[in-house]
Amino acid sequence: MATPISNWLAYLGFFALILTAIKLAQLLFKTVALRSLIEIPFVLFAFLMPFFGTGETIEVLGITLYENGILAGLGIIAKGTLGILTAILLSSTTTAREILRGLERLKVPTLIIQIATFMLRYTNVVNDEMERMRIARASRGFEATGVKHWKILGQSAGALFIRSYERGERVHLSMVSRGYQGLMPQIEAQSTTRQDLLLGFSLPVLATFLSITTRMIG
Amino acid sequence: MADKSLEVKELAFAYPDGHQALYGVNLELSRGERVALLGPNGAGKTTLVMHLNGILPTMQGSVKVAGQLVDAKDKVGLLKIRHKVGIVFQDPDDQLFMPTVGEDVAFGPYNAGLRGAELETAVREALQLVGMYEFIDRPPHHLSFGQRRRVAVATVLAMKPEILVMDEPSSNLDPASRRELAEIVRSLDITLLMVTHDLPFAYELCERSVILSGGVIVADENTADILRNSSLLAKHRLELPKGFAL
Amino acid sequence: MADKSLEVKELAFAYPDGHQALYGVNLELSRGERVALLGPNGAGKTTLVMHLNGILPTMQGSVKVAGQLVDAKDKVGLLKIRHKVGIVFQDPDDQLFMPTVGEDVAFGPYNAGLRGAELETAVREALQLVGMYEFIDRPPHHLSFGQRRRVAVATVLAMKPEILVMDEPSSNLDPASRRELAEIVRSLDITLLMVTHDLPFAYELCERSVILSGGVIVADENTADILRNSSLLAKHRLELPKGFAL
Amino acid sequence: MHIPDGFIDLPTSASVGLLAISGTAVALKKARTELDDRTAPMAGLTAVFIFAVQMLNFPVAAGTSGHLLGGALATVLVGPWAASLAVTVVLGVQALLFADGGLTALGLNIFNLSIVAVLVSHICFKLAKRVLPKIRSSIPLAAAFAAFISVPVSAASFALQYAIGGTGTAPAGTVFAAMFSTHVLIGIGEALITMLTISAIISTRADLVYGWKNNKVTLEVKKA
Repeated sequence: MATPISNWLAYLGFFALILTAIKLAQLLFKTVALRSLIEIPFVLFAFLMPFFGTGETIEVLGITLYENGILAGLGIIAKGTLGILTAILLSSTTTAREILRGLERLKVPTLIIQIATFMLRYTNVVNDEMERMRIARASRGFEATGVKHWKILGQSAGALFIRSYERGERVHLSMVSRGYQGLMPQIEAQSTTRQDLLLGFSLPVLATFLSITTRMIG
Repeated sequence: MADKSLEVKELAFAYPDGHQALYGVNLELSRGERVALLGPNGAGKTTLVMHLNGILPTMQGSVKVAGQLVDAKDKVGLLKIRHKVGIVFQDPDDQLFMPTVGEDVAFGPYNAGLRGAELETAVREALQLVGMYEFIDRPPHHLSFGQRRRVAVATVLAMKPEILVMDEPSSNLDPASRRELAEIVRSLDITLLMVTHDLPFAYELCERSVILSGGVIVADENTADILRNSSLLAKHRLELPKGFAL
Repeated sequence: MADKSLEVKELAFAYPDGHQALYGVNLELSRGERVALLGPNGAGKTTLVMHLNGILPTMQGSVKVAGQLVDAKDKVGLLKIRHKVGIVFQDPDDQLFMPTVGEDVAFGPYNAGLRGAELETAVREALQLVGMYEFIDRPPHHLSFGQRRRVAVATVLAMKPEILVMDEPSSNLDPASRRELAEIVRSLDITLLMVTHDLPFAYELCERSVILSGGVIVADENTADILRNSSLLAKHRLELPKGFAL
Repeated sequence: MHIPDGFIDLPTSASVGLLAISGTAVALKKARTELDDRTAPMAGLTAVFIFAVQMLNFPVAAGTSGHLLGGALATVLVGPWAASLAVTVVLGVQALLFADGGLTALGLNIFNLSIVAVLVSHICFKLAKRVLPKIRSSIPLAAAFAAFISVPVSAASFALQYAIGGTGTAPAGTVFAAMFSTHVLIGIGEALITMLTISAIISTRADLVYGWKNNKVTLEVKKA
């Protein structure tokens, strides 16, 4: 993301690259578009940018906008969108375990990996508990509509914590019962084929190439 | 129509992911009847229950509780329905989240608008019905599993529902708690739909049973007749435990 | 001594809060025996189980597994004990904490030092014993409850324990899964201690039963004799479900 | 308040990232001495809880709703070290698996939310506990105070990073004012929810609240 925003060609190229990768990964554009909505607050922020700035100004419909502000705003949108699309690409094509394995090879501390492993394992379990509690509340005629219902929701959150904490204790007990001494079995490194590696590197390599060439042309 | 507590007609439902769970369910419960809903895992039992009070919206067919149509779009009507259908969930911990037993039992009637002495009476009566009144100020968390299940029943009874729906009420209970629960249920003058795998428990409590399998009702008869029909049971992954005789 | 899988002698225990749970428990299990541990809620069953592999330290009395003393201070010895005592917990989700079935089953033998082909064989054999080998690469979340319970049994069998301890193995299972589990347990050539409320299940699987009540063993006999002794059962809040006949 | 990619320039992101890494290293060490071999399952389940509770929507009014950030809540419940690890893991998983928060901005987000917010919560909580009467009902109040302060402070930390390496042109002062004032409002919500949740927990399982069980309870010893 070290490419200046004035380098339009490069950005168009980046988009093309990512969209091709999305296409290759056989993801639905609709899914990707929906998941990109997370970006919206920052897009709004970027839209405010043109109102602040220094130097050259232009008038649009009688409103004074700063040129460098417009550029900065566009830059944020472009880079943010690219970042999000990349992250969506990563998260949709790579399973959680592959990402954890990758992190392990990147020398992320094993304890962090273990915590993440537990988090991924139990997210579904705890979410199911939360959903069942919500249904149980709704079944007794409760609907949270405003601040006056926060007490009930806080109580549910408290109950959820107690359940999660106690599950943590039970999980630890069952680990100890099977000889756990603080070390988790190594997640076995799956051999990556050369083809996978080539494919994996193609995106960043192409992107760098684009950045350099368009700068040379521009 | 008021003599029918529940009328389910041609109810069909598919989840957003495309998985169809119900293929036209027909079921009627007269007021005061106790009916067991049997069926293998994945048969659609939970999906059916979630329709009875509009947690899942009706896609096709209809559900009526005490003559009133369950309609997820009618927010006011739905709230009334939810007070008429009391669901006791399988895991009492899903249902008990307030700091004390009393507050938990008060939750439903409070949502229905009860206050003051009226609310207190509703709570007291419900707890007395399940024999847990002395625990009113205790945190549910510190009760035994069997006691929590009874409190869960009280939380629902306090709403004075038209129909009581219980999901696996006997699961995880020790034999004595199981019998005590059976006695409590038998003492209630209420329409009951009981979802269960525990066929002896169904036999003990319900004169009539239905089998839901593959998203349709495949049998609807006298419980004894159903339990004697071992080929019917086997076909739907049901069986009596060894040593059990009618 | 090697013909005894388990010897518990005069075991007494009080929790730090002062609550005494065990008052001198005596229990012996011969190799290959299947014994049901019955008793009301709060009788101390879980406390006893937690002593068998030193999760709770022995305060008074002694526990021996295959002749070896369980001593919480002897860290190396304790680790060996934990591989000899395989505990299957009540909620399989507490026991299946790894991302896939295979990794979970590998956890115990890995901690015991197995690697490579040996580890793979242990995992495969354990999963084959419970008929779940085809699910080796699946995340536990995608399995049914009954399947998860079977995998939980496999995680323990993979350690080739001297004694298998199961806490409420039949709870929450539908009738068919319950029978399948019974068949698996019967096929195993292992010493079994089964904590259960499900008396018919105990009758089906265990020739011998003991009743733990008030922190002591109050009965230790042939299962059929115990279950026929209805006054003994009633005294300890146990009873056979209605309709069950020996 | 997850910062996406491209908002703060690379040099700033990288140096804050280094700070985040060293902070996390300290948390790892401290958590391990405190929780021993329970660290992984307990911090893991705490992470799950934070992640889940962030999805619990608290309706405000007219269709709008907010949710808990959970930094202060976790600090009061499981202590600063385990809380910091749990929040770090939540942020990492959100960035890598849910595309929530940019990958290059992960270091910034970890620094602001799992180091600054947790540390500030911990300090404020301890201070408030010292001032308030030593009774159980003081704990939720102290937790609320910690939550209220921690949110705008971590927003200010973002504004500072923006002042150093922001790619936008809005003046740093304006950004600071905007971020700080909105997050004071968010902080009020966070404080209320944290207080309600802590008081719910303390009324059933007071022993699970880290900030409370630190108070020494003397047990009565009876002669046999």
